[in-house]
Amino acid sequence: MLIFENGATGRSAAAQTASSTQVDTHSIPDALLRKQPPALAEVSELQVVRHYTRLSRKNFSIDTHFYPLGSCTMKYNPRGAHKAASLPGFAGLHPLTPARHSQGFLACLFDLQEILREVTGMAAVSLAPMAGAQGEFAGIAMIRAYHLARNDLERNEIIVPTAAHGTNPATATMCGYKVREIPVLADGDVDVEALREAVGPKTAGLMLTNPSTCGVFERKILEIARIVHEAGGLLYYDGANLNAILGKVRPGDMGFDVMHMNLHKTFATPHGGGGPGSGPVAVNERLAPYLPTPLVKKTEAGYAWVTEQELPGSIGPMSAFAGNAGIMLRAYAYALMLGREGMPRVAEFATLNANYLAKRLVDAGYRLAYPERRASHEFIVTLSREAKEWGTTAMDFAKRLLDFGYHAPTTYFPLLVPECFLIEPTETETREELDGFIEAMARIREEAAEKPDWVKSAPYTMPVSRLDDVKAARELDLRYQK
Amino acid sequence: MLIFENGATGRSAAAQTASSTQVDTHSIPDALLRKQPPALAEVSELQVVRHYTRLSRKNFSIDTHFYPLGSCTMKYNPRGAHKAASLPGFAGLHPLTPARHSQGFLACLFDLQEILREVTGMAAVSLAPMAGAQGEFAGIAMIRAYHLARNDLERNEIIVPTAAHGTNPATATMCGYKVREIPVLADGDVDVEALREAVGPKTAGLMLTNPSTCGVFERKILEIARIVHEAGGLLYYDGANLNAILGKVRPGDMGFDVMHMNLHKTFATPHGGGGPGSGPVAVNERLAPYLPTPLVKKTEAGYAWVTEQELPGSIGPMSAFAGNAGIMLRAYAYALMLGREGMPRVAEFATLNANYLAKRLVDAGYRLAYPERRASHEFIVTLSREAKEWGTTAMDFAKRLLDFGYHAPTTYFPLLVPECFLIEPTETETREELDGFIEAMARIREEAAEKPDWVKSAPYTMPVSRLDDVKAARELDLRYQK
Amino acid sequence: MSFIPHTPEDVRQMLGELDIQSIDALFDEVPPELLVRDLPGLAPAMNEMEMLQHMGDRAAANFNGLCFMGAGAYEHHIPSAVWDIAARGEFMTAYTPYQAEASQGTLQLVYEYQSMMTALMGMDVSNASLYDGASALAEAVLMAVRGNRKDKTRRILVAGTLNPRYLRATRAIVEPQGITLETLPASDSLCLANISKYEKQASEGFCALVIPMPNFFGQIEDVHGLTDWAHRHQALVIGVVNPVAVNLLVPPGQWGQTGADIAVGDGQPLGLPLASGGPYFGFMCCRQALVRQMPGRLIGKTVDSEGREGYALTLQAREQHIRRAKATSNICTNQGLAVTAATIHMALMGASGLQSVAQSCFAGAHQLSQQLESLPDVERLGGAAYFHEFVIRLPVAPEKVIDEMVSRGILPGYDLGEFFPDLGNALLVCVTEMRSPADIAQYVTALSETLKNLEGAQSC
Amino acid sequence: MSFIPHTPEDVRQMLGELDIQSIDALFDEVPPELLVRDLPGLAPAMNEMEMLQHMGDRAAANFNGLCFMGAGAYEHHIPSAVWDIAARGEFMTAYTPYQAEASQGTLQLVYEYQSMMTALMGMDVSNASLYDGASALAEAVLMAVRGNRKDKTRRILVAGTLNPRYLRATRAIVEPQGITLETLPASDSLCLANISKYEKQASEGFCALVIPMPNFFGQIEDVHGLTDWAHRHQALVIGVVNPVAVNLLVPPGQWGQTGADIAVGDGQPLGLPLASGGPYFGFMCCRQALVRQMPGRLIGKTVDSEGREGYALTLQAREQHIRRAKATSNICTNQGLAVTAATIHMALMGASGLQSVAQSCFAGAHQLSQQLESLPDVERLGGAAYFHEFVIRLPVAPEKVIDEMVSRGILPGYDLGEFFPDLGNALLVCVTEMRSPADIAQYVTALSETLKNLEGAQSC
Ligand SMILES: Cc1ncc(COP(=O)(O)O)c(C=O)c1O
Ligand SMILES: Cc1ncc(COP(=O)(O)O)c(C=O)c1O
Repeated sequence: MLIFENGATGRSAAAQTASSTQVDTHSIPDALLRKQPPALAEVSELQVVRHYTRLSRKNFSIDTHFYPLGSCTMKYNPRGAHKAASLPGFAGLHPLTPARHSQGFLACLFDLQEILREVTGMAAVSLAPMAGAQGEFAGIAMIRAYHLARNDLERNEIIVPTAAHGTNPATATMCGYKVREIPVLADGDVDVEALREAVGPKTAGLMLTNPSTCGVFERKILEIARIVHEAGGLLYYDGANLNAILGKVRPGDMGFDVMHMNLHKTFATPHGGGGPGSGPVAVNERLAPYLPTPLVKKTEAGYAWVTEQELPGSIGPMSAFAGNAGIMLRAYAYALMLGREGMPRVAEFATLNANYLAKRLVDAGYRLAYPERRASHEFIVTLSREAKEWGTTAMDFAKRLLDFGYHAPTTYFPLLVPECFLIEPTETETREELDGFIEAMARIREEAAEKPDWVKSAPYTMPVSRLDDVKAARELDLRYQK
Repeated sequence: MLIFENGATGRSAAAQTASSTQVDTHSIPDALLRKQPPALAEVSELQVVRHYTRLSRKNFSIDTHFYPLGSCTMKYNPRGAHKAASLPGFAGLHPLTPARHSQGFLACLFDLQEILREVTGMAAVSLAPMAGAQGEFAGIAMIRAYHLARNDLERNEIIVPTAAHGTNPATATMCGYKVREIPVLADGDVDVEALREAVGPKTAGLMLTNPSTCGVFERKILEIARIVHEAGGLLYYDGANLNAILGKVRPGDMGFDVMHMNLHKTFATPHGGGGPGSGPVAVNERLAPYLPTPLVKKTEAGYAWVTEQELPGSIGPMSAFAGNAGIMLRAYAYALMLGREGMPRVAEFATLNANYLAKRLVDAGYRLAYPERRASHEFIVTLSREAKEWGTTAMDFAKRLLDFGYHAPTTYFPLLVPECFLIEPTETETREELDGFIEAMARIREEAAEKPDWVKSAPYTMPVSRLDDVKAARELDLRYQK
Repeated sequence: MSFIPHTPEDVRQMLGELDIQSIDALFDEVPPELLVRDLPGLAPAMNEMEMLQHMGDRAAANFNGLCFMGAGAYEHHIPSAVWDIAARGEFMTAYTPYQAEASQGTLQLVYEYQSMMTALMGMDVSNASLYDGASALAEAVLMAVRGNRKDKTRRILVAGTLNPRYLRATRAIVEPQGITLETLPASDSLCLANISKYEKQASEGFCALVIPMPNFFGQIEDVHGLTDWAHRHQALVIGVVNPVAVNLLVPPGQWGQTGADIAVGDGQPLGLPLASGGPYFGFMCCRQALVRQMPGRLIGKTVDSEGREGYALTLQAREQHIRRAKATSNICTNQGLAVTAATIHMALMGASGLQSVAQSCFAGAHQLSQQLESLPDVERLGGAAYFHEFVIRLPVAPEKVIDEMVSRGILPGYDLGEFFPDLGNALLVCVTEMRSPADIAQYVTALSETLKNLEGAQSC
Repeated sequence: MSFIPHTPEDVRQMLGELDIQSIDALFDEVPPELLVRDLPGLAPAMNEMEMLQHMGDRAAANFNGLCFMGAGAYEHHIPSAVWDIAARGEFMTAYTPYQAEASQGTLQLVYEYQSMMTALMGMDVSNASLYDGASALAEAVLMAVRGNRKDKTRRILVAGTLNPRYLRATRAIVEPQGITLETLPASDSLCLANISKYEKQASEGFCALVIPMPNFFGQIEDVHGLTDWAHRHQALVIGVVNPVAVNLLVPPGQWGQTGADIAVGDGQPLGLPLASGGPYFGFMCCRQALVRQMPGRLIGKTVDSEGREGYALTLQAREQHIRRAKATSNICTNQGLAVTAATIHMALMGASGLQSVAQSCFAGAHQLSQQLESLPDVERLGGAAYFHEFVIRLPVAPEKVIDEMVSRGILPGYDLGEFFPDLGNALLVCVTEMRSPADIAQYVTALSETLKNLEGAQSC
């Protein structure tokens, strides 16, 4: 039942309505006044509370379920970080409060910039981008600004491996670049020969994530960096997988010129059912002049915003204010709690969990896409055999997992592996939880063999069974109408 | 699975542990030191969050379900009141902070005292008692103190109607009184003749709630008051049902000498799965000298605690500090939001909902215990016919209701009505919600007629089916042991 | 406002169904002279915003600095997850779990609470909570009277080092039943003296002995000696225990040869904010033999009709809603939500976390007290070991010191003059893990300056 | 700390299963020279208590008084229920609802959000959110370029009264695609001038016109005239709308003869705290004809295999994860939780609540501006009607006034000198329903005293 269907004309959450004083609005021309109130729900406060409380219960979430969604780093989101960001001194602060009256907030941003600099091995950080994709945009826009500044005007291509996340090519397009794809080899590494052939005077840069979305560490990364740099291109690091190497390996050391981070992944801020995130960018010295504003600096007189005048090459701001401030505060709080020793432990245990899970799934009969490789913090299972033999696809396995109380791994990404599951357990899950998942996977495989139709019609225990996506797209219904 | 069963030796929510400095405790004699750590759960922070989040989802609650539990006033608990009480200036305040440094808090208590005075029609209020039962204790202790002060030493009986809540007789006993029960007539009113016979020189007082737990207004209340007073006894009002008459009828006007209120009922503070509550007492002039401490007064110099010296007759404090302060703050916030016009509306709409529900259930074939009477804010359905004809008891109906997504009404209370449902919808539920409940009740009645065994084995959709209470009591298992 | 969802159309239809013209008709059984016309003493309704602004102003009018006050309520760190989860609607807005099938969340949680509490106290049984520490002691006394079949005196001996507020409340609650409380005076060490001192009082017989641990002055009593002494006199032992201290100190189940019989206390230090005094909760544990004398709710583990594990209220025959006048107590509503928070708190802290808290408290208190002792004219009272509270004697009235320190953002402690004027200018000071070394240094500086100012003023 | 649950025994067993000796072995594919030994720039771990104390100190170092600043972010009352529910783990810690069956909560909620947003704006379609108002405008510009098939210029005309921060961000985002933004200068009235003034700029052709409502100075533009003008030039109209103001002002769907084509803005006033600038969310609505050009997620209603209603992501072929380089935008993660809060907020406020908020804002702003105009040397700029913000010219530099007022607990407004130095000592002042008559009076007093002090100081 929709909230609107709970409504009745004239009903309201009266405690939320201002004491009704008739206001004289005659200074506004009549034609510019609203004539009909919007058709919002007319409901009581209890109805609202009950409706959305009940709705929330139809979601899987970290707080309720193991959620091994590859590439998404669904780990524990510390409640303490949420509380810190919710302190009235932050939650009530207007973003345009002059810096001299918001020193506490600026200090946090500055410290976070420094922490991110340290863990990425880069020269400078801007927190401006509001999610990973915007971080990518900022990064590629900086590459563009760099080439333009050097009057290197022919470079109109961004190279991306076929395994790349969709945001990579989409970003390149948004920055006015053409996308050139290069293949990934059977062992999960980028095809270095293809790269060699692809690079040239048109190459603006290469976008790469390492470990890649194939769940393996790009072993030839130093060679790749050399190839791209020698061709005059720059190297972009998609930091979505930073959790795999946090405190163990640094993108700056691998030769990347620019990167973004997903604070909502590596730095454990909640995903919020789709957002918000935060996608800070880090750059080496070369690209520092182009960083997006705002930036915080530390001066004798205190913390201050870096002005546009100080950074004339900046690609500009990405939002009206300073980005998703509250997410930065949460990430900062999390980083404080990890500390120097805690950072590498993240990567270590994320990797341990992934490798353990991969090994045990193989024991249970599953096939890895890259069986010869170490898993990074995630790995790919391919269900093509199961699909061929029993007709049970990755989608079917995914839906059936829901019935066992586990969120499905990422399916059908990266696209190059058929019928794939990209599985990322994260470091905050216990071995017992992994064992439970393994057992469920084993059971489902048995079911698929014995009664494939049962698996193909799953799920059975969710609020709805499989939804008709075709109807959703064909008979577009995007809003409630009475 | 119990939280302990999630544990593993050496696991912990490390972010909650203080930086381990070895502390020198040699000043404490070795024999007085703890040798073995307690066997608490050893779990991670995510495990705790997930475990208790999941557990919470096994509860019915106001925020998720219609909860027409008679005598309990399960109405909407405003989130704003919760927020007000959680403000750092209240949540962080030490209870022994000198009054001159906690004026804001004292002002709230004083104002609440005044509001409660006004709505009860009494002369003075103490907020000290921590729930209804403790309010009853305070009230009866004041009656006792009153008689003792007058050297009226023979009065050792408290009269209670058979319909009274269990806390009434239990309280009388705790105050050292004998309990004398008087019957309730077929029309739901107290048997005034029996009362007349019962009263006498041994009568310390009568405990009554009006509207009674039979869900009807005690029509002869003025006569009852006269009878008790003439016999030298005092009249205690059990305020659990105040919601029925809030702002419409005042216990003080009815002739009661002393009463308690359940702030967690009438004043909408959350029940918390069993508590906390708050049970302020209100008294007329006669009993004011005996009020429990602490009390707040307003002076020229500000708000202050009334000292023991000022109130030498006080029955004393009921707790270490000032009672359930946070509940008082919530109730005060709620009272502010109701205001002068809002108070009587509570009683009016609680009564409207109850009468509507009663009428429609009768239409659906149910039988009221007091069919000739107006319902107050609650009413009794008796299922004795259903039990006799089909073998389906009130318990069976209650369990089956859960499957329909409705919490069961209070069952088997008051004890004098066989197979009873005491139903209290409260004023914050919509007509649509009531209609849904009525429909479910109608369906269940059909089921009971057609397939009684189905109803007798309900519920089917809860985390557990009916529990073995006998085993629970016989093979007592009150704690986890490895 | 009243949070009422009825539209005029709803009302019209509902009145129609009832065949009446107005809601007032529903009150026609009330004697008309009783109907109230208006409540002139009440103000018009505020909306939520106005209410919160008003409450915000009120909250801001309270002391809001560094707290070094204990005396029965202690400021500990509460992990953020505790109240985030306890305040979920499903916990916060449920009733007492009478319908077990629809309340397994609360029921299992309380079973876990009982398990944790017994582990902490080293006892056999825990109930599901009582109102607060003081009223829990009153219930313990009533329980001891019921439980000690060998005693006819209804006399309870109470350590004079018990929190005086506990004594007052207990007296108020148990005296109507003819029970007497008698205190054993403390020695100069701010602890009970050697047992031999109390033989006279014991010789008349007594039902139970109440022992605080640590006591009101923060001092650690000889619980072993006292327990064995009481047991020798065929009396029961009631321990009044701080649930954080017990992570460092011997738990009541291990006092003396056979342990205390009942342990009570206030659960506030386990995840409850100071909150102006509540809600907190009283915990109560006992030996197995006393379980049927327990007041309050008990949750038991059992199975459902399909053999699955489940939880339910049990031994309800002790309770008022079944046993009425013969119940073990009149308690009905308890402190459920506070227990919910405490359970989550204990799960998050674990034994190692609670132990480290206890150690920090101990260390911080000793740091501060040592520094204070070195101030001129400041003296520490009490001879025994202490946990996280201690008593200092000031050269001037504590009231003045408090006011001056408060103006410097510090609430320096509890003025013992209220109950113990004989101690002379005594202040009870508390340090928890929340007070950093910098806070402690700030206290020392503020106090020494304050004393200089005040003594200067006096000598003029 | 790292929130890692592994015990030494777990690690031992897991390594055993993998047949390796240490976790480091798992990193043996990494070129050894890349392995980091230490991160000396980082501090040791804090526990949660220490972190919260540190953050508490930082939070306390920010301005914390009465806020009269708007300029794109507005302090409104947020009903307490909003974040209590939005912060439930099930909403807060879920991912994007890719697995529809396990995400019906979020999916239905966003469908409701889309319904509310379209109702509020009078438009056909709403997406599920973009990052913020400014970046939403950038996406709207890109969408207009895709959607206006008749235009080849890639020129966008932008009202010079638009929030300059929106203009900057939009420029940064759209310029790499060769789109140019040109501003139509404002008249002295702080509104756009009569259309005729801009015919020259229009004559070269343009793709879309961006109209703010109210504009950055709080003034109400002639949206009807501007919309029809743009449409006459075959350009699309992009409205940049305040979602609270639109409860009083004509919604973009009803601008001119046929309504705006795209409406965007920042959803912050709908239940999001100021929060130092975010997370807020950008909303975007459009006409039905443009739906396939929409960036961002869309939730559609459909049925499951048993015919039950359900909700799912739809038209995903527009999005990067399907369409990759040809997607309508690169956006992936959006501002889901902010939308969750806004949806609950709108449900609680309802049309009547939002309207009363808009009215209070309007009334309060007019009250304050009238009182300020009567101060000597204070002048209000701008000729048109205004909503809840207005511009005053001060006799001294706003910076000094701000500092002085802040020391009196008031943030008096936004210094327009940053972007509009020509306006000369201009301050943009905002009043929402949160500012009571007493607050307004306090402002007036503080400002008049401040000016006296500063002018006195200057004249010395
Ligand atoms: C590999 C990769 N790159 C980029 C992104 C985009 O990040 P965001 O969703 O924060 O825009 C994601 C997120 O899903 C990702 O997994
Ligand atoms: C009629 C009646 N009296 C007294 C009480 C006792 O109140 P409390 O539970 O707050 O102690 C109740 C509560 O259940 C009740 O319904």
